[in-house]
Amino acid sequence: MSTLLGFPKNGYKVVPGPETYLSPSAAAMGVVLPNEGEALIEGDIVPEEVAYEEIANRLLSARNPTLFPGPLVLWAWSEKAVAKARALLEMVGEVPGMKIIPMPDYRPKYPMINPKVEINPNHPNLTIWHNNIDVCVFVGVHCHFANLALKIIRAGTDCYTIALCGQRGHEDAMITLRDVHAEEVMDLTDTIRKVKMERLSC
Amino acid sequence: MLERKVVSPEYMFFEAPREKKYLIGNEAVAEAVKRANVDMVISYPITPQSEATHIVGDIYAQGYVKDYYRGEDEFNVMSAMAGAAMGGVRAFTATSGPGTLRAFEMFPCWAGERLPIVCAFMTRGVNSPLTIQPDNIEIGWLADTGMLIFHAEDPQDFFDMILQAYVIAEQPDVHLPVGVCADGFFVTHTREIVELTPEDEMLPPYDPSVSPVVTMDMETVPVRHMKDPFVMKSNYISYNTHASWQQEVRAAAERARKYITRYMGSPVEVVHPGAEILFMASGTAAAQARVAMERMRAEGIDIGLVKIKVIRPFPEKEITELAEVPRIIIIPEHNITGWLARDIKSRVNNNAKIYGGPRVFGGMTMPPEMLVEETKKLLLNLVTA
Amino acid sequence: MEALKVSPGFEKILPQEYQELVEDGPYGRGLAVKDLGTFKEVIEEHPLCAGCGLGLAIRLILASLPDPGNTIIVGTTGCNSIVMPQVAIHNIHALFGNQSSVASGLKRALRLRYPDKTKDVVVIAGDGGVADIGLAPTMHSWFRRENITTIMLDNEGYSNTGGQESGMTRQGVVVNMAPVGKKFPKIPLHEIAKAAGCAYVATVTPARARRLGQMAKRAILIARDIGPTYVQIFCPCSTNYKFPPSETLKRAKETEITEYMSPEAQEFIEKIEKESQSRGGKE
Amino acid sequence: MYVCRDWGGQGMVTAANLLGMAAVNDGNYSIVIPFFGAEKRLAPTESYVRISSQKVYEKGEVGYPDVIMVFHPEVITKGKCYTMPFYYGLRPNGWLIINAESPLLSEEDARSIADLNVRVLYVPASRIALDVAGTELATNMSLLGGLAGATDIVTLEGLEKAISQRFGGGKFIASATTAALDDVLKKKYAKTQELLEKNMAAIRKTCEFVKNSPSADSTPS
Repeated sequence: MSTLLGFPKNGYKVVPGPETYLSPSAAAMGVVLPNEGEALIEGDIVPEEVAYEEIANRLLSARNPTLFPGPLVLWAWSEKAVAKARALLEMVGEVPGMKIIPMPDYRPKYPMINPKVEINPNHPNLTIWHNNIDVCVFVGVHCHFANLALKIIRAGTDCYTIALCGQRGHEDAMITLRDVHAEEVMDLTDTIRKVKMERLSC
Repeated sequence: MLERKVVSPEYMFFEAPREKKYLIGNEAVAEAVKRANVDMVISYPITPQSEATHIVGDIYAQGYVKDYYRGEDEFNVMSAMAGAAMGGVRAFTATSGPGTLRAFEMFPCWAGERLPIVCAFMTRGVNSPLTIQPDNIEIGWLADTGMLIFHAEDPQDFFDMILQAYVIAEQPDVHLPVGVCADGFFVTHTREIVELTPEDEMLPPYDPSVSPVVTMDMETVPVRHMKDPFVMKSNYISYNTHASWQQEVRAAAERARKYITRYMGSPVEVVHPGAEILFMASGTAAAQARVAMERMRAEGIDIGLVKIKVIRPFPEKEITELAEVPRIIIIPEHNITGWLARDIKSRVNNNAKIYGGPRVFGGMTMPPEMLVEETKKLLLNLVTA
Repeated sequence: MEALKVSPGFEKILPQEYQELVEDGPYGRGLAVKDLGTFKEVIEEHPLCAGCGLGLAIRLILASLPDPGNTIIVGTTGCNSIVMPQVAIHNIHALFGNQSSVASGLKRALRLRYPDKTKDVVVIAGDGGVADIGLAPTMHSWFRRENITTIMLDNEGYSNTGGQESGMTRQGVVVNMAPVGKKFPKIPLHEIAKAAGCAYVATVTPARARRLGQMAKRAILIARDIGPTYVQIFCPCSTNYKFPPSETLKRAKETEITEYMSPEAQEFIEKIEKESQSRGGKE
Repeated sequence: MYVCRDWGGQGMVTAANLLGMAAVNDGNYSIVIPFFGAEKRLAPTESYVRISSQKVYEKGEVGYPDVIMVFHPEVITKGKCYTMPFYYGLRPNGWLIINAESPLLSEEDARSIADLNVRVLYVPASRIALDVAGTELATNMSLLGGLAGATDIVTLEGLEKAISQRFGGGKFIASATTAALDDVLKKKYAKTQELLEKNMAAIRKTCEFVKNSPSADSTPS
C-alpha cells in the first residue's frame, strides 16, 4: 500500500471531505474495486443489494440530491445509452426534489463555468458549492473523468458521492455500483420505491 | 491466412492445447501478435528488435494484421501508435535501447492518455560508446512513466506476456499501456522450445466503447472533447486537476494487480521460498540465478530464487513478505544502475541484508559460474566478519 | 446528422450552448464561410490576443469543414492549441511537433473501424510545429501519401513562448533568438510540399475569407480520396511583431495567394464542384 | 550438458541452429544463441549451443564450453586481438574440432591444450564440402558431420531432420546476412531436394572420415 501524498493508513475510509490539501486516490490507499455482484460502501466491499438500499436511503434523506449525467448518457450515441437515459429520468422522478445538472463534456471551461447549469470534471467542486449539493450521483461519465471529479469533490467538499458505473466501479466514490445499465437503474428505482414505502409505513 | 476463431483469454491462457516449436524470441513475439488479434503495427528498425517487426510485417502481408507501415523514427512511431489507439484500434510496436530513449516523450503520454498500447522493449545498451548488445538499463527509466512493465525471462515468457499484456491493458478500470521487456539477444535471438497456443485461435477484438476516456472518432461519444493537457490557465484548478489526473494513472496501475494475479498467476515466481539466501532477479538474470541456485543447492547451500515478472506495478506486498525470511538477499542485474535493487531496498525493512549485485552490463554475459563464485565470496566474507 | 442527438428527456437539461449546437449547429449541413452569422458555430469564443490572425483563420477553417460531424482535428503546442478546447469537434493536442504522425495513426485507425464512412483528419498547427520541430513527420506523412490535410497557421514565429524566430520568420527580422536578425530565408514549405507528394497546395490569408474557406474545403475533400494536401495561412502576430491589432488584416494581405492542384486533384475538384452547382449547392 | 562454441563466419550461425534443432529432434532440450557484432561477412563471430536432457535455462555466451569448433583456420593463424586465445574457457577433457588439412597450432597453444587433456581433431571440412556437395558453402555441414562422428552429442538422423526443416521450404527466420547467404546457396542447386541430399552427403562423408581417423579417439600428443 502506498500513497502519493501523506502516509498509508490502515482501513482507509472513503468518506465525505474536505479531506486534505491533495487527497490520495482511494486505489493508492488500498481500496479495491468490487467483483461482479458486489459494490463498495465507503471503501468496503458489500453485496450489491446492500448498496442499492444504502443509495436509496441516502437519496431519500438528502436535502438536495442531484444527478450528474455525463456524455455517455446525455448523447444518444447508442440504443443502450438511450435506454439508460430513460431509466435514469424515471429514477429521478422517484426521488423527491432530485435535480439534474449535466456534465456535457470534459474540457476545462474557459473563461468561466456557469455552475448553476453544468458540472465539469476539472472543477466539480464549484458546482457542488454553488448549488449546496449534499448527495450526488455520477452516471454516464467516462471512468477516468469520473474518478478525477470524485476525488476533487472528496478533497474539497462535504458532498456524499454515489457512482453508478457502467464498467467496474469507482473507489473514489463513497458508494459505487458496477455494471450499471438500464436494467440495473430500473432495479435501483424499484429499491427506491420500496424504501420510500417502508419509510411511509414507519 | 488461416481461418481463425475468437476464444476467451481464460481459454487461451489456461485450457488451449500447446504445440512445441523451436523458435527465437523475436519469432515468439510475432506468434503472440498473430494470436492477439492486433489491428495495427508500426515498425522502425533497430537491433535487436528488427526481426520481430519484420516477421510481423510478413503476417500483415498474409492478412493477420490489418494495417502496417514503417514509420520515420521511434518518436513518431510512438506518436502514430497513440493516434491509432486514440482512434480505437489495438496497436503493437517494438523498439530497443536508443530507440526507447528517442521515443521517450511519448511513454508518459500514453499512460496519461490511458492508451492500452502494448510495446515490446528488446532492451540493449545505450550509447555512447556505441553498443548493440544486451543491457536492460532502459527498464529503470521506463518504470517511472506510468506504464505497466513486465520482464520476460525467455521466449516463452515473451510470448505469454504479450498476450497477457493486451488482456490486462484493456480492462476498463486499467486501460494503460504495457511495456513487455526482454533482454536483447539473450531472449530475442535465443532459439529454444516455446509452447504455442493454436494458430487459428485469437483473442476477442478490442472494444473502444469501454475506454475510460473518449475515443477520438466523433461517435463514442460525439462532440467536443480535447486530448489532453491543461494549457488553459495557470491556476489552482488546473494544478489540482493535473495532480489528480496523475494520481488516477497510478491508481489504474494499482487496479491492474487483480488482473495480473488472474491472468499471470502471480507477479513473482518463487523457488525454495524458505531458503536462508534468496536471489531476487528479473529477466535473464533470473535464468542465470536459477542455474547458479541449482548448482549451489547441489553443494548443500540453502539458497532460493524470487523471479520478479512484473516491474510495474511493483509487487510490494509480495517482496516485503518474501524478504522477511532469508538472512541474505542477492540481486543480480543486467545493468549498471541497479534499478531492481533500488526498488527492492525501498520496500524491505532491513536493508543490511540486501546485496545489490553482481551487475553485468554492456553486452557481457552473466555466467552462473560467476554468480556461484560471488555468492561464495560473500558468504566467506560474512563468516570472517 | 446521425451522431449529434441528445438522449430523449435530456434536451432541455443541457446548457444553452449545447442546445444551440444540436438545434442550429453546422453538423451535416454543408455550410460554408458565406453562411457565417446564420448558424451556431462550433467555436464559442477564443482566448487569443486582440488582433490575432489565428483566431479568424481558425473560425474560417471550422466554418468550411465539409463534414464537421465526422472531423477530428490534430494540433500541437502553440497559440492555436489554447483555442482548440473551445471547439465542439474532437481535437487532439499532440506533443510538440508530432501532430502529423498522430494524425497518420488516427486516420488509419478510423479507416479500419469505419470502412464505409469518411472521417476527415485535419492537422491544424503553427509554423514552428509544422516547419521546425515537426518537419520530419509532416514531410513523411506526405511521402507516405497519408490521406490527411495539413493546415499551417503561419505567424512567422513562436508566439506562445514569447516571440522567437522560427524557420518561417523572414530573413533579417530581429526577434527573440535572432538577436542580430534572422540569417536565412523563410522556408519555402509550400514548394517543398509539391515535391513531397501533396496533391493540393495553397497559400492564403484570413484577409481573403471566402477564398480561405474554399481552399480549406478543397484541401479536405482532395485528401479523402487522392492524397495529402497542404494549406499555409499567413496570420500576422500583432503582439510579437508589435503592430497595432487593427492592422492585422492589412498586413495579412501582403502574402501571395497561390493554389496548386495535381492533375488528378484538379479533375476531382472540377467534377464535385460541378455536381454541387447542378444540385444548387451552397458553394 | 554439452556446450559448443563456434568460430569463423563460414555458415557457423546456421550450423549452430542446425545443431540445436538436431538436438531437439533427438528428444533433448537446447538453446542456441548467436553472438552479433555489426553484421558483415568474414568478421570473426561466435555462436553458442547448449544441449541437455533437462530444460536449459542458462542464457548468453558460453564461458566454459566442452567443445569448440573452428570453422576457418585463420581464426587461429590470423586471430584478432578480441578472439585470442581461441580456446579460452575450454573445459578439461573437452573437444577442439578444427577445419584444417593439417595441424596448425603454435607450440605454446598446443602445450596449453595438452595440459587440459583436450582432444584435437583436424577435419578437412572445406575440401569434403567441395568434393561432395560441390561448394565450400557446405563447410558448416561437414563440420557438423565431424561433430556427429567424434561425439554422441547429436545423431545423424536428428541432423537430417533438422536440415530438411531448415532448407525444406518451411519458414525459417534468419537475420539479414544469413538470409542473403541462404539465397545464394539455394541458387546453387536446381532443386531443394538436391540441396538437402548434397548437404546430408557432406555430413555423412565427414562423419565417416572422423570415425576412421586415428585422432578421433586419441588423446592429444
